[in-house]
Amino acid sequence: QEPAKKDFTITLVPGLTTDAFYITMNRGAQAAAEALGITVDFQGAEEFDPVLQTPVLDAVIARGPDAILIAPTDATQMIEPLRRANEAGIPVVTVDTFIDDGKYQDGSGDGDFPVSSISSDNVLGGRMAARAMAEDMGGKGKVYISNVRPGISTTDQREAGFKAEMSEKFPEIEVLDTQYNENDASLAASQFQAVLARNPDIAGVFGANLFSAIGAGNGVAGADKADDVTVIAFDAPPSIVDNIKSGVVDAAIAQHPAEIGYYGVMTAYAVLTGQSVPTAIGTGFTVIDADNVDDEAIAKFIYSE
Amino acid sequence: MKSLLNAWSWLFLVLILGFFEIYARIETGQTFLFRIYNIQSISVAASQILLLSLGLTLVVVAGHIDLSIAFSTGLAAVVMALVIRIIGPESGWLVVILAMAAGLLSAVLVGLVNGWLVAQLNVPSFIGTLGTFGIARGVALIVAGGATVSIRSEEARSFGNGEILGIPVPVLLALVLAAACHFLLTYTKFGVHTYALGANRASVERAGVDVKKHLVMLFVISAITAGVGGLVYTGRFSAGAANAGEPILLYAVAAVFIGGASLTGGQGTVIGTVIGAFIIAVIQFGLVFSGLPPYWQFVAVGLVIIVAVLVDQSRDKLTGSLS
Amino acid sequence: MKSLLNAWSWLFLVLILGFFEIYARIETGQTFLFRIYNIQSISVAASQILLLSLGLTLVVVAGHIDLSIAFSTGLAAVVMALVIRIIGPESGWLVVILAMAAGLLSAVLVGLVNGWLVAQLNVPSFIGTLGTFGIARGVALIVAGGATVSIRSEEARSFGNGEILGIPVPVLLALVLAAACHFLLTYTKFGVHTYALGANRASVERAGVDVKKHLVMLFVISAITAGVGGLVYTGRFSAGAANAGEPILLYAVAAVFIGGASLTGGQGTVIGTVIGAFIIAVIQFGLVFSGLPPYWQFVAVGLVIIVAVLVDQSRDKLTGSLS
Amino acid sequence: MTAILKATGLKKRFGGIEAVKDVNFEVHPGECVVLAGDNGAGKSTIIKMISGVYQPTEGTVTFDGEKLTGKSPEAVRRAGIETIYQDLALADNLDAGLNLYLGREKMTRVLGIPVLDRKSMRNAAVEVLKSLGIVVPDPTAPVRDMSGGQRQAIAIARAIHWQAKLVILDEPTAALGVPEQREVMALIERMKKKGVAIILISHNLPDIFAAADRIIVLARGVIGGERRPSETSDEEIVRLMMGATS
Amino acid sequence: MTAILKATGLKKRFGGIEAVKDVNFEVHPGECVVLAGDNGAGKSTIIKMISGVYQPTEGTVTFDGEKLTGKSPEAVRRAGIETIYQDLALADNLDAGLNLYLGREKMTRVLGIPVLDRKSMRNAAVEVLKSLGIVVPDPTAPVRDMSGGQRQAIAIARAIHWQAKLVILDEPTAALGVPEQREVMALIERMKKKGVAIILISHNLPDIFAAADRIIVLARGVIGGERRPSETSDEEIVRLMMGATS
Ligand SMILES: Nc1ncnc2c1ncn2[C@@H]1O[C@H](COP(=O)(O)OP(=O)(O)OP(=O)(O)O)[C@@H](O)[C@H]1O
Ligand SMILES: Nc1ncnc2c1ncn2[C@@H]1O[C@H](COP(=O)(O)OP(=O)(O)OP(=O)(O)O)[C@@H](O)[C@H]1O
Ligand SMILES: [Mg+2]
Ligand SMILES: [Mg+2]
Repeated sequence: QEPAKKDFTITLVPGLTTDAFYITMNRGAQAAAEALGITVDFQGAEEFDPVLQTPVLDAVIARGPDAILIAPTDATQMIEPLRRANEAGIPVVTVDTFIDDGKYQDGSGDGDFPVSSISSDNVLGGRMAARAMAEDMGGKGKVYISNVRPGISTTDQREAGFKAEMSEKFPEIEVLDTQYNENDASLAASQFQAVLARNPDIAGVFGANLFSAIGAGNGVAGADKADDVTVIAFDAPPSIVDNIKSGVVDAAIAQHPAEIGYYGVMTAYAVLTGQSVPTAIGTGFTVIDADNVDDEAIAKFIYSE
Repeated sequence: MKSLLNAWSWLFLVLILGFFEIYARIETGQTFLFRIYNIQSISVAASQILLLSLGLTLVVVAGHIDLSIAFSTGLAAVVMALVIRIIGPESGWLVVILAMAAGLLSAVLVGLVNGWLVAQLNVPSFIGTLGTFGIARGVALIVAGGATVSIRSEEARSFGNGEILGIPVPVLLALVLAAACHFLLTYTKFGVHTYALGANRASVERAGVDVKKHLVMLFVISAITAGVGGLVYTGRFSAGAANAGEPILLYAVAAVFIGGASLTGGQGTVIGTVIGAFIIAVIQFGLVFSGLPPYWQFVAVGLVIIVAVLVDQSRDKLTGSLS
Repeated sequence: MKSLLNAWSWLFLVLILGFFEIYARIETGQTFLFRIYNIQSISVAASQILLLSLGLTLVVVAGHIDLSIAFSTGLAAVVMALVIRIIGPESGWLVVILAMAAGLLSAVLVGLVNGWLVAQLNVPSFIGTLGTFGIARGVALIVAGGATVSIRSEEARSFGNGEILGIPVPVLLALVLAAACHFLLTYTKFGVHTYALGANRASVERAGVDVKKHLVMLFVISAITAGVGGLVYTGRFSAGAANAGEPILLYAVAAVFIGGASLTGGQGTVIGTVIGAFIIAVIQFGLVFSGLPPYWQFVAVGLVIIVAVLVDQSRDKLTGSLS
Repeated sequence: MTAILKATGLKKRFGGIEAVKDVNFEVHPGECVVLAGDNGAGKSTIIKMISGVYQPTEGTVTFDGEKLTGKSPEAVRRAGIETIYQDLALADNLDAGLNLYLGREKMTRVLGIPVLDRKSMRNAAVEVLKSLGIVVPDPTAPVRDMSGGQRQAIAIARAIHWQAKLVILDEPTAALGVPEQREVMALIERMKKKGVAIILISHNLPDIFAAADRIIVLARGVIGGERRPSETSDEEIVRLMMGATS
Repeated sequence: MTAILKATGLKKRFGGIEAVKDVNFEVHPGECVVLAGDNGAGKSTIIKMISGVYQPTEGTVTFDGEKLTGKSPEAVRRAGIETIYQDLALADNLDAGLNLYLGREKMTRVLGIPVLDRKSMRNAAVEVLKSLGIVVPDPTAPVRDMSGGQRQAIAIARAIHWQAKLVILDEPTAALGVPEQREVMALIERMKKKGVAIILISHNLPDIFAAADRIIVLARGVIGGERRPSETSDEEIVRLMMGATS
């Protein structure tokens, strides 16, 4: 690779293409691309799933971009498919999620080859959701998690972080069984209502993704429980923000996808131009709630549509 | 015979309701069934399934299938939300009605394409509607820019979440459409021809019915009820999502088959489908209510679906040997 | 006629390959087709679809459907991974083979239940296998504790990712099973009875064939090929996931129908299904390769599926008027 | 009297098989023309070309002065031709009444809304079948549950129930009991008297001779000969069927 | 000579309809028993109870000293009873050869592996059909594309091709051409000579009288009378069919 070359092409492979989080990440990546005068493509599968992501990745490798930014859909399962990119001489930067243990270039583990990981730690995000929830509830009561389906690493991690934080820090909060809604907001709403029918004292729901949260929020509103039940959402697309404004959702844990995309492209560019890069960059979270939702400073953390 | 069949589906629904009622009384001391809240929750969930399966019932009776409803729903939801966003919610009911018309129209377009493919080009409906499934999905996502389109319209919200005489609007809509579909299938020429088409295409063709036109109408009806499902979705959640209908597709198809329809056509009733949708909604609600751990819920839903049909089977055996 | 049908599916596959080849040469100056890497990638993706659709083809020819393959795959994948994890990967090939046997067995159990439901209890296959879909899903998740079961076994890895004579092992396996299914369907009594069953159940019944046994075998075969799909998954990704098969269910069903099968049974070939699976894999790979934006890809896939069948239709017209 | 139906140069290919080759004939009002011929001679194919189910590869059909070729079964039926097909084409899941009226259902009004009049169709079906000598034990049962002859009778009833100018019957008595066969033969006689033209396909020599004004014998897709019943014999007809040229 | 088949007290209900009520009869080797009766009399139902397709509501069937009741169609067929059903029950998507051999396919070996011998089955089918006077234009075509009579002939061929002790024929000549009808009648004669027992259902009086050793007349599910052809007349049989008690 001659360092003189400037018009690089980088492909961003999201976990799935139909999610505001990744669409916002792409916005950030495009902003960086514009600043650098390079091209960033966006190619991914329709669901967050390794079987679907692998063929897309294979085809991206065949197309031969200069670097790949990818949100691997599974820490173990995507090691093999990504190894092929590495073997083809394409530098890999993982964004949002990671492979193996997320610690690269230290000579340990099967998935040591990516040059850098730019992640927002989903486990930590889950912990922050738990903290926001506990604070709103006054540290005790019954809550449950509304999740998509088992086996999706990001939402599984949010769930794990949420449960860990609750059991470590808030022993008086009882976390009930998780309810899976298949990304069907309508089912998520009905599930909240069933949980409420069984536990009239339910005090909080953590919606681990967009549809889980708006569904649970709708269930809460339908039961006239908006004042008694705390709804915490993960991710902050405008529909969640609208729900915060209308009081259906109490708070959202916003990741910083645009930042991730921006740093991802910058990191890849640095690698391509022969500069050294840190092997791990963490991006933070912002808690959006009714108090700060209208702040100017917060607006940039709302995902694009 | 037809009324008997329905009686047995009813029976099964009553059985699972009774089961949950007894369970609830013993375990929690509460009633399951006799709470308006529970009934409303279950009905709203059932109506969202039902809206996708009503038109589908007619298509299946005619011996076809319509997979595209998964995204006719999504397309209608997205288009409605977009129109409200573009015009602005200030114009009140006018814009909402306009937006709903636009959403419905987009679904009807999908139905017309399905009808054209199946009737005119003789594409098998499974493949043809799988194709429009992809197309409607892509178009909905392109139009929406990939994400959900959130809106702020008090009118739309009240359309999706309001009540009339204590009945939630989505339930009312689903029941009105169910009654219309039932009337169509049972009391009109169109309905008889649909059954005949499912049993033997030659019979209707030689009877001089314009089968092509009939097929197009069936797919349009299917698209309309699915599209209404999308409008309800946008109203309920104040957001139009391209994948609004996709997770419900399998349940919608299941409701039709639990209701007595068959892959080979010529069988099925709207009342059966209504009961099928309620059976699914009651199980989903009841299992959460009863506190069964989540993975066991998958197992239980599977078992209940099978048992629902077994009850139907035993009817045949019983009436066969009794009467 | 049968060979002609296949010739036309081939033609369509060749057409889209030609299209992508020309496109690639013009746009990027590279070849699309004549790169081992591309061929391998496409073949592996096709083989993962194919493993779910091979047995399904037989079931569909017999006039039934099997939705449970979505989770027979997942169950086999999880069980295989669990056995390796429990015994420990040190024992090398022995444990891998044992684990694969266990995984396959778990899938066969699902197939037996399907067969029992459909053959013995007369449950319509759509409903029966939707029920076992839920049951297998729940069981796989319970067994796996909800998460994916990751393993570290060099042998399993090489089973899923290795090559023999330059052909990836999954592709080899899929082709061997395809050949076996083709043989079964074309050259054996079992195959003839499967076609006859799809056309007219009475014909085989009165010919003295044990239809119930036959149905059970069909569902077991379907579970076996789907189960092998699960084993390949665990090998490829060094992890067993309960969801392994679910996202490809629709593609697997589509491959069977693109290959010429019909909902009403009595039609379809294994060769057609193989071509169908390759058509899907080529489109998916080709569209990403050609850089089409993701949402447009949905539209394109939908269009190609429809056109694939239209090409097949025009064959009928052409041969009808020509010969 | 001019012919009501005229078939000119009819030809039909299926793939490599030429099922019908250059067939010409006419039918006059009130006349019964019998199409006789061996199995596979092309009889059903000819009548399907008349009724619009198949489009002829070559040739034309005119009816009442109008060209029928290219028209749909619906249009042909509206023009006044009723057909009973050999494969009956019943909707197995519907009852006898609905099958009889399929495409022309009777309606009634309930609260001003037009709805199907299932009961009156059912009663009419029972009546028409009775006139053919057939008693249906349960008129609400789907025709799937009926005996071979009962099904055949419904198909016949469907054709004769409407005031047609030409009735085509493809082996109408094949599955019928002896008394019912006699009813159908009597019926053909009655229709002829009313001036209805009839094309009958039959393999039953006594029936052929009893009903026919003219017998057209087909052999392997071509007309082997045409005879008036009074001028010919069983044996000659069978010889013609087997391909002897006249 | 002892009877090869004995039906005792047979009864069959469908829902509210009693299609067959207390039917008793015997068939001896080399004998042709004709079941005659009006449409819906219960003839097809009786033979389906013999061949195992239906289980009788009451009554038993014994064959060759063994009890048949409760056995599957497969077991009945293995016991030596071949049946042609009125509804033919062909696999429409298969060719004539495969239909002829369905359930008993011919196999051959290629490289030591047993595979279907489609060609030899096809050739055999062409031969058997030729012996019935039927020429199939394209033996590789699915039977769906064949004429009514060609399909009927395949169903007949399927039953007679195997060495059975009892052959049941439900209206076998219904769709056949005149020459083919004669072939089938001759065939029945040949089978009788070989000692095969035959149960024939027919609505054709000349055929009934030509083939029968005994005529059993059914009316509304019960046996209205039993006659030897030499002792009765057309008119008496028809009267019995219509329910006159003997
Ligand atoms: N759809 C079709 N495709 C191919 N061949 C056909 C088709 N329909 C009929 N044939 C062939 O055309 C020829 C004429 O068939 P047709 O049904 O007209 O005979 P038919 O005279 O009515 O005989 P039958 O008296 O047995 O009913 C037969 O050889 C038949 O196999
Ligand atoms: N599966 C069934 N369900 C209900 N009723 C039936 C069924 N099969 C036959 N029937 C009724 O039983 C009676 C006897 O029928 P069957 O078929 O035995 O008559 P058949 O003597 O063979 O008449 P045909 O000469 O017309 O063939 C008829 O009234 C028929 O409607
Ligand atoms: Mg014919
Ligand atoms: Mg009969």
